[in-house]
Amino acid sequence: MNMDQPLLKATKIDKIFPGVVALDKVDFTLKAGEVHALLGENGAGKSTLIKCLTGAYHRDGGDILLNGETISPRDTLDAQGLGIGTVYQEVNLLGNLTVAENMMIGRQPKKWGMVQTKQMNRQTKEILNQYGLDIDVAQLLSTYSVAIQQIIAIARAVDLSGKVLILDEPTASLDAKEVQMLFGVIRKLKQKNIGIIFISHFLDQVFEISDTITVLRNGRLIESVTTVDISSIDLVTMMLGYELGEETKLKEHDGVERETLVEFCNFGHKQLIEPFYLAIGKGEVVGFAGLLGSGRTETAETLFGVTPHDSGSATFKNENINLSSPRAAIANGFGFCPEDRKTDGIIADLSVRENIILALQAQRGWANPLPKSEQDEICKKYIKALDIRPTDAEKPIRLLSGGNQQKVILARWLATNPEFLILDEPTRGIDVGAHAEIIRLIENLCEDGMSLLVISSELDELVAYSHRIIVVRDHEHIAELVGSEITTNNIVEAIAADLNVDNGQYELKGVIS
Amino acid sequence: MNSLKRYAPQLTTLAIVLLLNYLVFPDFFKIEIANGKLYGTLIDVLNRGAPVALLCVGMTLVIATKGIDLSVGAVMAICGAVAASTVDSGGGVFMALSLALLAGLICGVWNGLLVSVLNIQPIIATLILMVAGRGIAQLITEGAILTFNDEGLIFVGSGSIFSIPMPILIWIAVGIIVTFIVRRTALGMLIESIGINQRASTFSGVNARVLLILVYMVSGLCAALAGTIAAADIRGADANNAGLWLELDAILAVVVGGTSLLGGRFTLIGSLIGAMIIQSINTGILLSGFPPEFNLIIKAAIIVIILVIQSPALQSKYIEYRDRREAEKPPADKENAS
Amino acid sequence: GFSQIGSESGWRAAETTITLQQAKDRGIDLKFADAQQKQENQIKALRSFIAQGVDAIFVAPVVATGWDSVLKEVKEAGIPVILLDRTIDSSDDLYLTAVTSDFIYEGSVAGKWLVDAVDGKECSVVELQGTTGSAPAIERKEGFEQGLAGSNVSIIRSQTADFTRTKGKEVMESFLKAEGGGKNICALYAHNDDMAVGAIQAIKEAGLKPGSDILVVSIDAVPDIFKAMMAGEANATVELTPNMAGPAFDALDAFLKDGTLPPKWIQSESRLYTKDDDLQAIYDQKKDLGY
Amino acid sequence: MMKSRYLPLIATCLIFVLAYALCYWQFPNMLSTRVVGNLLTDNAFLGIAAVGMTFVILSGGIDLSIGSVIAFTGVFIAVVLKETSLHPLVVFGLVLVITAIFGGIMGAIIHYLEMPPFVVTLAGMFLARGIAFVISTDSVPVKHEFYTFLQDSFYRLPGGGRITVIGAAMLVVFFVGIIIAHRTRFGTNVFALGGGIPTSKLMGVPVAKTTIGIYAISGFLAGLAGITFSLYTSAGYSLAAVGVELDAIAAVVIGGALLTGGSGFIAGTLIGVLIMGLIQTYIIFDGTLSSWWTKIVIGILLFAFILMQKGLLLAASAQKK
Ligand SMILES: Nc1ncnc2c1ncn2[C@@H]1O[C@H](COP(=O)(O)OP(=O)(O)OP(=O)(O)O)[C@@H](O)[C@H]1O
Ligand SMILES: Nc1ncnc2c1ncn2[C@@H]1O[C@H](COP(=O)(O)OP(=O)(O)OP(=O)(O)O)[C@@H](O)[C@H]1O
Ligand SMILES: [Mg+2]
Ligand SMILES: [Mg+2]
Repeated sequence: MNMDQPLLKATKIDKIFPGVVALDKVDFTLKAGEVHALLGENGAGKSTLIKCLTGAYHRDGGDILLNGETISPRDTLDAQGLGIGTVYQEVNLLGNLTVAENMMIGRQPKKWGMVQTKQMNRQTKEILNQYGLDIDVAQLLSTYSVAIQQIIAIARAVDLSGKVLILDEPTASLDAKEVQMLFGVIRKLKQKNIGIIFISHFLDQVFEISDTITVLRNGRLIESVTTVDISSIDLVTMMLGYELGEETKLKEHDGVERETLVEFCNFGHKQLIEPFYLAIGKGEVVGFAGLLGSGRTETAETLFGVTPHDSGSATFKNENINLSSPRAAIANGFGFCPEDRKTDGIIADLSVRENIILALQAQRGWANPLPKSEQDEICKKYIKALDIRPTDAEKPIRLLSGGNQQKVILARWLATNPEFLILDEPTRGIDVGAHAEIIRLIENLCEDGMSLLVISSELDELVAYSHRIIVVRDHEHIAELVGSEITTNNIVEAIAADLNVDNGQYELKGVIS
Repeated sequence: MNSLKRYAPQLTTLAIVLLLNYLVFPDFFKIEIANGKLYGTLIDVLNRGAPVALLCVGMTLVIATKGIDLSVGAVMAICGAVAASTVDSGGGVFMALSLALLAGLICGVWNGLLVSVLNIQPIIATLILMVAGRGIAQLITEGAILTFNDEGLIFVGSGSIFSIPMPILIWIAVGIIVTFIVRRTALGMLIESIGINQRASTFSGVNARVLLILVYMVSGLCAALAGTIAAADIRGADANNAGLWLELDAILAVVVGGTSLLGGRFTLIGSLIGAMIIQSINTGILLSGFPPEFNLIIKAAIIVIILVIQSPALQSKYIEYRDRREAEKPPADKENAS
Repeated sequence: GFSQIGSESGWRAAETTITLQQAKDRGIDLKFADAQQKQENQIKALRSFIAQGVDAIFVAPVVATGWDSVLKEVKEAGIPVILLDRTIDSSDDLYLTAVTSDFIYEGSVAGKWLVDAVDGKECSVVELQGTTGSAPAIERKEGFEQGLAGSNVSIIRSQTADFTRTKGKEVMESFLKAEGGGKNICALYAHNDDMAVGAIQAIKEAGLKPGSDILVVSIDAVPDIFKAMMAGEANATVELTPNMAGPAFDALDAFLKDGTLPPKWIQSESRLYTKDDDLQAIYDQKKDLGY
Repeated sequence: MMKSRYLPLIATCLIFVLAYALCYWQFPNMLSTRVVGNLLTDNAFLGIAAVGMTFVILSGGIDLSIGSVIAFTGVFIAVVLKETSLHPLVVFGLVLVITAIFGGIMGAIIHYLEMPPFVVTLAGMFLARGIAFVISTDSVPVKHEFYTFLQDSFYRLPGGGRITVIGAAMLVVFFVGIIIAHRTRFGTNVFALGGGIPTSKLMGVPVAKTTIGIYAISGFLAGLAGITFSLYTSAGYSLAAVGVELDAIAAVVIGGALLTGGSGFIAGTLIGVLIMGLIQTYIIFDGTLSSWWTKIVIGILLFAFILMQKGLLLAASAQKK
């Protein structure tokens, strides 16, 4: 085999969806032992390209060569057989199977036709141990958090990839520690001469791990460059097609006394979160930081009445309020943009318009429909403000790219004009351009007097807009940082404090360098 | 125009089935006025299709929420029995109608509570009433056919206004009213959102519990109307047979009408067309003069054909094919131009 | 123990009522099991009766076949069995006796009546069959055809209406349309009265006179058909008596007392009623039997 | 440690034992070996068909055709045995092949034409019964010494109860079903489909093969249930087994499976079938219910079982807290 020959070569890939040309004659080349980053805005066609490569979609044109031989995977099973392992953007595992079954499905060890469950569980455990995950693999997958599922999906794909590993936004729900661990795995695979396609909106990660970068825009190939040859500014310009204005500047922490809007006293839930005290002022942004599984999402869900609190009470503008269900919370001017958009956020078959107005309409009651003109106006406003693409509000939301779906959910809550908005990982899967937009939006919202509680694993982002940061660990609020204390370093220290693990593991590769 | 396009598969199917009927029975489209009433096979289709059409209306909403209502046939029997026994014991037609509707409403609330509050899977929740309901109906009539002679109630089944038989008027009116309510308010969208993703809908503040009860109530009401019509039609409440297996016809009609059993997007008009397709098949079989042993095979064959025509897989293949042809055209034009 | 088919019609309800009534009058403790039209449930019921140790078993079999093994078990348990209303295909040492009518005979009575009524004229008959595959539907059809044999009367259309009024009406409507608005039809034969009652309404709604424009003959003799006959809308019905239990209990008593073996088949009467009978009296007598 | 996954199964078992105890308390006769033997024999065909239904429901589908397939099988066997001199075993083999193919075709239509199982199998239901009608509307008795032999071979329990061939066959089918569902790759694939077909596709589950396989199994087992039924009644009758599909669905769901697919147990279905049988037996033992009260009481008992199940599950999850 010729060593210079590319491992995977795709030429002139076309993919047309009704009304959208998702890929327009895209060329892509992956060498063995290379980490190839695939970049582009939301909806640029990244996920579509890899789905065409793995046979999840039938491409409308173009050729794919693996090791110089034409391949045409009919389905993902075919691709797996060819040694292509993939992690798709939305975690695509089965919650109703055990972790081990998810890991080994289709290749379970068997003896006389019978699956050897013990052996399967042991193998899975061994594999996951390499990722620092020590969990009960005989439990159903759905009992674990998105982040853990993400790691399992990665482990599975790595295990399947004899030649090529494709990772579509694998780091979107991981925190710094897991990201480093993943990169460790990727480096090992590189040495084994496996080609890796890596999609991410985190440019720092891209610069850290990738050798080559390919940029897509509007379904077209813009350029392929080696990573060392490009600066992040140029890269962003290449992705967006225009220059991104001023990077979001760090907020000067004002120290203004704010009147308290909501106050939670001794609020908690027996299994999910230790009782805590939390007061949020009008126009204040409170950030929640913590590691995976630390209980941030649980806190948010308790606040919003998804899992009603079983201790403590809450006041809103000094009046006692009932938070026993999402409806009750919404009635009190709350809003909640959940973390897992696939299961908790989007209503897949409804149009973008309907998804945007859903919460507002539910609030008004069914008998009081929002006039169509008003609906259109709201949609137009948010599609523009959040740069949702495509701009056709009548498209079912499931046809949108992941990042754009996230924006629609955000729009849903902004449309209700809540006084207190909880955002759980609001920027997950959102591209640099929109990222900046959203951070600006958050700032504007709180200037307009909306109070925000933001959960995010991106510490620099939290640092950028939070007035106050609560650090959560082991389902307990352990620290609070105010004003000038808010720096990534302090957060990391708070998280790691009196954890007697070697500190190196928790080192963060933070800000864009 | 747009909506015509939307119902194209259903309308095509209906046309094909009607054409088949015409082939086996050339007088199929003949309509005249006899006894001050429209009279003809086509009218029979509309008239006999009334119970299924009515059931369809409620069933569509239930299916849109990812549910299913197997109890409608039994509810029909209950409500027919209630109406009959009301007039039998001296109540007037209005009394009979209101009590029947009330009975239907109660049945619907019961189903709704089981599904939404007790969280029992719809198919089983409604299976309970499907089994017990017929018993309740028989309890009311004591197993016999409860006949009556109340002109008012009979009018509901076989009377006519402006020469149009009452059942036709009723189902069309119910269809229009429910469509109007559902589409002119936000009800339709909220129901769909529950059916597609109940969890996300609740997160957005949709009151899934109340809406679920509501759709089962509508289904109960529709079944009550259907049951009353069925009883009025034969001037007697036949607790044993009224609405027997009609739930399957109704579900079939909903699916043929283009609403997915997986919940979500629904179309009432499609379902009503579906009901007429099913009834046309039934009537056509009766007209054809084949021996009855073949009824089921004919029905099965036609359903398979319909479903193949409407198959989403084949449709998307067709669309792909059409798009590709269209996509290929412009370059050809360009070549011509250059 | 009494294993009843179910309660699919008014006639069946009347049979149940009368059987229970008879048992009560005779001071017998009767265990009643409704099989919901399913043979498997009847077999289950029989097995349970054995397990409970009843003294005798009545069965109204859903279908003629498939009783051998369970009846063998019953026999081994030493319990006498009496069949009501329908016979079965098993060897006759498995049961004490069968109290039934003869569906074929009923059909032929109806057929002969029609032949006499039209008196040699040509006559096209439409037939409403019972549930496809059920024994009465098959045999009443066969019997009727025997009754017509050699006459000018012929069946032009035959379709199932499931023994129900609704279907009777619906199917008759389409018969009327298919046969030139009913002009070609001279008589209607229905396998049971319920379908006939439904069909009569259809005929009236089509602007014809049932009973004169179209003759109506059916089977069962339920009260409602007498009403129709009094109104001149139906012409004849053949009785299927719901009192199968009376003779059955008589036979059983005799057997249990001194071992008298009854004949293997006790045929119940299949009487023909026409307008010449005292319809009102029969109606009054029947109307409270739970039809 | 007890896995929470098995809770529904445990709850169902508990309820069954509880209910049986209640029945015994009211009618001491209910605990005789006769009743136990009958429970197995009488529900054998339902049980066998319900195993197939469990596979279908686990995969998120539904099969409405099984009742009709049972009827078709019975008629087919009876008529073939009457008209030819083939040995019953040969005919059994033949009919099983036919029903498995019939199921497989339905599976193929469901998969390739992306049509809802409910409707496809509804058409299958009409078709199978229609064919049975066309073969023979009469009920056809089977008189073959092999049948007598099978019917007469049973294991006699002390107390007069019998474990018949068909009762034993049901237990075997359940055993094999449990192995296939929980112990083979195919079984895992079935659960995977129930978890979501698009996701399964992306994970490389052979969706087409599995779907066709599932419905073929269901058809095959419906055929086997038909054979059982024909042994049970020594006859073939085109109106037999009407509505068995609903009983089977109820049994599967009472057994703890979710109709949305992806979760459930074959063993649970066995308990579900026995619970359905118990309800029947209880009503017959009672023997005072009129036709209509029979239906109402069945409904009430069904409701009570489901309620108890819910209650137990709720109590168990509260306990965990
Ligand atoms: N099944 C589909 N039908 C129609 N249009 C689709 C479909 N899937 C994707 N699209 C469209 O194709 C385009 C490319 O989508 P894709 O998911 O590949 O974007 P992406 O680059 O992965 O974006 P993101 O960063 O947000 O994940 C988008 O405009 C999207 O709306
Ligand atoms: N590494 C782990 N090992 C075992 N269990 C874990 C682990 N990480 C998370 N969990 C469990 O998963 C549950 C949900 O975690 P989840 O990730 O939703 O929490 P979180 O703080 O909201 O994190 P994030 O929002 O970053 O995903 C936690 O209650 C925890 O018990
Ligand atoms: Mg993407
Ligand atoms: Mg979280």
